[in-house]
Amino acid sequence: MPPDQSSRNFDVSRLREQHRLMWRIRALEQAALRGLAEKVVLGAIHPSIGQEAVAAGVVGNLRRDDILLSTHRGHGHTLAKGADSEAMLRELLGRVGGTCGGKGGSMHIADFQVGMLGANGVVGANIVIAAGAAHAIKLRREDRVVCCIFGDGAINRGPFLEGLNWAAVFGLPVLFVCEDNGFAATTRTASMTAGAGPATRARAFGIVAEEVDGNDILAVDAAVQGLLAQVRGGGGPRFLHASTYRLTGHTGADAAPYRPAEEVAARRLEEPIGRAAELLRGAGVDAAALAADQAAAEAEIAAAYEAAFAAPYPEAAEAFRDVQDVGSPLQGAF
Amino acid sequence: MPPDQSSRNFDVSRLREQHRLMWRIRALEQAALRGLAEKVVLGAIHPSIGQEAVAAGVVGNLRRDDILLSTHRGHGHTLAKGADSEAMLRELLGRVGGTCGGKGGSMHIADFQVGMLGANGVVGANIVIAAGAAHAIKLRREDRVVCCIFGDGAINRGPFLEGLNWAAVFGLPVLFVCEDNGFAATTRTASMTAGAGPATRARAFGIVAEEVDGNDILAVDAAVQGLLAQVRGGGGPRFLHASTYRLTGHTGADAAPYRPAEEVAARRLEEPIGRAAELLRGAGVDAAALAADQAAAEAEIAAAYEAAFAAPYPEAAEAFRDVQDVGSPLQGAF
Amino acid sequence: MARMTYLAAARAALAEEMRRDPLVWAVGEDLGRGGVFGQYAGLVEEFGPERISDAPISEAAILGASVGAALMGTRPVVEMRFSDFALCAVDELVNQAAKARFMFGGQGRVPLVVREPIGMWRSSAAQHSQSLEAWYAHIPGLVVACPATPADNKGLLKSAIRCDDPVVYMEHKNLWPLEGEVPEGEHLVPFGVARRVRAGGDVTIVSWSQQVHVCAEAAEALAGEGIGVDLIDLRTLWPWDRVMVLESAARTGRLLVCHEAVAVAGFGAEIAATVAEHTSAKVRRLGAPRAPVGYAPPVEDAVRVGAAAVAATARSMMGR
Amino acid sequence: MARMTYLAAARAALAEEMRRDPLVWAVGEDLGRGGVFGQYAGLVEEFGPERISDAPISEAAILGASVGAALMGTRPVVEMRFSDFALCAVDELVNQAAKARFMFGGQGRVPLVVREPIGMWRSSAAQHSQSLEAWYAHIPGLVVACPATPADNKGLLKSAIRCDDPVVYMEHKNLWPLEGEVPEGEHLVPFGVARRVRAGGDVTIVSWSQQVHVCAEAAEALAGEGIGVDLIDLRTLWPWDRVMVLESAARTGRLLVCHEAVAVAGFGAEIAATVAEHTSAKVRRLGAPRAPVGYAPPVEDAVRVGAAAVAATARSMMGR
Ligand SMILES: Cc1ncc(C[n+]2csc(CCOP(=O)(O)OP(=O)(O)O)c2C)c(N)n1
Ligand SMILES: Cc1ncc(C[n+]2csc(CCOP(=O)(O)OP(=O)(O)O)c2C)c(N)n1
Ligand SMILES: [Mg+2]
Ligand SMILES: [Mg+2]
Repeated sequence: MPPDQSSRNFDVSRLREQHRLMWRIRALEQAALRGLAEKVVLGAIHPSIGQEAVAAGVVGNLRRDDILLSTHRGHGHTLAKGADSEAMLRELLGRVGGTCGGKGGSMHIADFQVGMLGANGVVGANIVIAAGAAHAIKLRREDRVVCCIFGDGAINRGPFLEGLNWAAVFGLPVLFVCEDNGFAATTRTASMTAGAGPATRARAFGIVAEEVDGNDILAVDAAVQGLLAQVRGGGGPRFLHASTYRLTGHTGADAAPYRPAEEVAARRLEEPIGRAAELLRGAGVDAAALAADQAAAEAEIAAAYEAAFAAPYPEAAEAFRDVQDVGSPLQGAF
Repeated sequence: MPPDQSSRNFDVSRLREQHRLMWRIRALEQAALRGLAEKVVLGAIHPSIGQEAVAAGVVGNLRRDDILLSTHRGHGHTLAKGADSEAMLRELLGRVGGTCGGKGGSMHIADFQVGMLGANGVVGANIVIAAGAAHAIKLRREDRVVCCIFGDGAINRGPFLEGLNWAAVFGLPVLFVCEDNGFAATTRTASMTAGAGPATRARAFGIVAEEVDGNDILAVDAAVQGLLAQVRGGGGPRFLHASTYRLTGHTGADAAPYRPAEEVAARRLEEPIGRAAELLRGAGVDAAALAADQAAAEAEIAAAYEAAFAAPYPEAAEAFRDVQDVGSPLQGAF
Repeated sequence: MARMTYLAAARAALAEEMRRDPLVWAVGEDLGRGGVFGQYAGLVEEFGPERISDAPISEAAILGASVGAALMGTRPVVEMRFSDFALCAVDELVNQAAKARFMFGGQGRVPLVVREPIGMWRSSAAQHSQSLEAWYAHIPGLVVACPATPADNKGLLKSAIRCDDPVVYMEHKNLWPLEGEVPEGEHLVPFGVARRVRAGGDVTIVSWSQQVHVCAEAAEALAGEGIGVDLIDLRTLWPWDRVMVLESAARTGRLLVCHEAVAVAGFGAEIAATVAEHTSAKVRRLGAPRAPVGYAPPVEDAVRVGAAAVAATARSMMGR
Repeated sequence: MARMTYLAAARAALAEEMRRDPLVWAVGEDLGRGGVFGQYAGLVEEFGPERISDAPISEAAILGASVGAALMGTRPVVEMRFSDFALCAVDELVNQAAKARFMFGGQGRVPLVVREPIGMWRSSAAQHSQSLEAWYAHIPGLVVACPATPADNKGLLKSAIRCDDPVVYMEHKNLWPLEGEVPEGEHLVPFGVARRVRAGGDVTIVSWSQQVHVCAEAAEALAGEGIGVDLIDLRTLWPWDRVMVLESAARTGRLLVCHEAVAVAGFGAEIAATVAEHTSAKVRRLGAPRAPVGYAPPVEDAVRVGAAAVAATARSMMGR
């Protein structure tokens, strides 16, 4: 049940921007799912539909030179960090001009130019990498920060412990964000997770942790602003637990029969874009303006999708490029 | 500073037994160090001198059919579980009749007959194995329990998280014991460990955890009795953090120059055998009886050492036995 | 005999063994909903959630706990989902499972089956496509099985579950839907006995897993050209059937080993080297370039060893 | 030239590179007290605890964090203590470090040196004695170096630190005290260029790491019998010097590859297979049995490949 919104104070233009960003994310993922259905996208797609407020609220607060590490469910984070939607769709379609030249696909999407250091196909692996990116920032006396987003399932992997302990011991500038959508693939994460949850685990490492309704963009935004200020201030790592809900299946191919339709229907009422729209309407933004946000997002993505679709595949020789400097990948093969 | 002992109530004969056991452990390790100095023991030895109250107080409470998993610093635990001192010394000397036939040595000492399922050369690896042993006990509806002892350094490895979460999620009968001697090899563990310590980390998994002075055998004994009763009662995992001090270097070869002599001298005053002796003297046990405990232990171990020393090495063909049932280890070699 | 898929054959094998032996249980992420490929579909209904157990995303614990549970006399079947994720549990497999029996002087056994689906599967990219069977063949204490057919996926999995050694059991993701005849009931394929897919006198081709089918296609084409291929499906890499391979290579005078894995330091090198040491046969290997697997189809396809390359190599070995 | 140990040579290499490039730093357990073998002794005094950094017992984080730090432009030298413990960080090395550059389409590099001391060291038993260099040679993206001499331990380590690829750098624990002449200052040994230890025309012996010295002993004995050994120290397994090995094997007509690691699926198979594919030389391999390393000296020694076995094999290849 969303809280009563009527009395909340917020910056309308900021929320309007977030509203647009969330629509762009949703449109992008809907396009990816369409590509999947039409067998144009060939690899797995893990949509974050319903979770857009985490991407917009967390990543929207990062500077361009800040660093982001994400997961297999990272389209929203990546777009929010400033990646180009067309380059992203080219990557998902495995085309020339994709952020990774078509060699990574959805699970390895990355855009170093905007500080997005990679999704990851291995759950939890990004946590230690993020700690290390922050370690480099500290060694180089830079003032930027790292943000590492992972799922609720990732907190059961060893690197969660090792990465959080590392960041705390070395006092590193990193904001850890557990984007808790209730599921780890087909499993209700709570059934396989002991204790009081991600924030409690983080606090056991002496890391200040907050919990937030991850479908409430204002709440996420406010929490992240506060935590990031502490991280930027040299306070060491901080932790945010954002609760949300995955409205789709685990992948585009998962119909998610393991959960009742009523549950999904109920949670759909709390999805973040609608809640943001309601706040904006309450603040006097008219329905046409909100619809225009959606339409603009969909137009952008439709054009990006068409361009991506029209782009060629990389040539086969790309298979042997950027492997490594030393030694030929073709030695001894074929 | 040890607490005032004068007003404590305890079972004198039980403490006397523990006093004997602690002397046996110390004598065994002194023999191992002698073997090392004389180049009779060839592998590394990690002595637990000064930590004997953990072995005696924890493991002394296990039934023979309970299961124990230990570490590289596991001689005391193993002896306390009921392994034969001569078979242990044969193992340390790499001889026939060793608990592992001379093939494991100190770091892999194990005695399945008494439920000792192995030391481990990999820090923290025993934690997940212990969870699994307890898992089997649960699946088989047996009433025994598992005890897993590890060091303070091990709580920074991923398997600590994964093993504790696992045990808690599945409600398994395991007592985890963090034997905290302040050091991980040459490193003060506190310098590389974030947060409020092992018990706090355990509680983050919803596991009931206690903290105890690990040099106080009565305290260890009492805490373990309480926790083990809960584990046996089906309460799921429990956790004990026992603080002690490593009086020797990390290995027999480590002179430990990284810590001040005064620190060691001060901590030596708190070593557990002396404290137990003081309690016993206070309860009227005379000095001669206490000296006899030590002498008996030393005599047992001296005889065991001589027998081990006299025993032959295993034959070379042992290298190819007990590798696996399927396939010959010699195929393709030499 | 029944016609069924590679996937269904494995499921049948597991179900049969679980019925036969109450100490067999399976554990892994999502097993209660059938597992990531549906290999476990329906099993929780029959055996309950204790024996078809879900797991947290804790590969080290899944494998490490299974080592403990195996030492305690149960027989865990461990699902690693993608062999790539098994890299999160290598200490547990290599330092613990494989060595426990030896280190402890034979006091314990680790009867454990680690299922690690391998191989390329359209656009799965670098972290979901690896075939690392050569690694496990190198590790004392481990058995390595790589079934290529539905019948073998039943018979080898049953043997693996009954084996007292830890078995790395590598199913190929592309083979799940492959149909074939599968013997009903007690069908055990022994380890170390290869399968002659087709007999021929000109070139010996040794392969395993999905690549066997690629080689069969090449052999068919070569047959049309009058080149007789002795095609051997190795089935298990440890132990491996040296007798059949050496006999065949000595007879044909030509050995071609072909696998999907990277050629450099792949298991093909072991076979080629062994044959070169013991016969005067010509040897050749075909494997993937030493490059990660890419996402875009042409990039992915560039590292596949196709039937045309197999046939071309065989032809060139024949001097054609 | 200065006379120094294998250990001191590596320490000098690291210190020189750290002086040259402020982005080089080292991280691992106990480094502040010199590291487990003393390889880092004195360095924290010169470079401070940020650049000679201690670490918690968190192998996955040590390696994984270094991947992140390398992607961000620093050059971490990671100490894994024993190569066996590196098995606690295989995902980080194989799925992350090795693949990042390729997966991300060349956007980033992972200039990382992973020091993994290998090999048997008296009575260290199954979990502290492994030599798994073949594994890393099989993984696209990784460089693998196995220095055998003090000079190479300087020159290869310096090259590794300057390399933009992740390098698995395997020092042999038994070699730490070995003394030799080491060039002062800028001494870089390139990857993929083998070292001819001695020239001979009868048998080519290829080896690396500590086993080179065993083979040299055998070659000396063989020389006394009139058998000339062309002894090649491979130095790096990826890339490896095919040119020198193929030239030599073609010339002598006999190739013997010898390593301390398990023979089955060891890197010797790659070399033997390559030579068999490209020359008509006889090939033979010598490696350890497929058994874990035991603790008791006779059990441990039973899996060592000694000079006598090397000489005997060479003799038998000569028909003697
Ligand atoms: C180490 C590892 N184990 C298993 C998987 C398979 N897998 C991919 S996503 C996923 C669920 C992850 O759950 P969570 O961390 O909550 O992220 P979400 O998918 O909900 O965003 C699993 C098990 C994997 N990719 N990596
Ligand atoms: C995974 C792993 N990393 C490093 C080591 C090397 N090592 C052996 S003992 C030790 C210190 C362990 O500290 P702790 O857990 O506190 O146990 P203690 O030695 O104090 O009993 C280290 C780092 C190891 N054996 N395994
Ligand atoms: Mg989730
Ligand atoms: Mg300690």
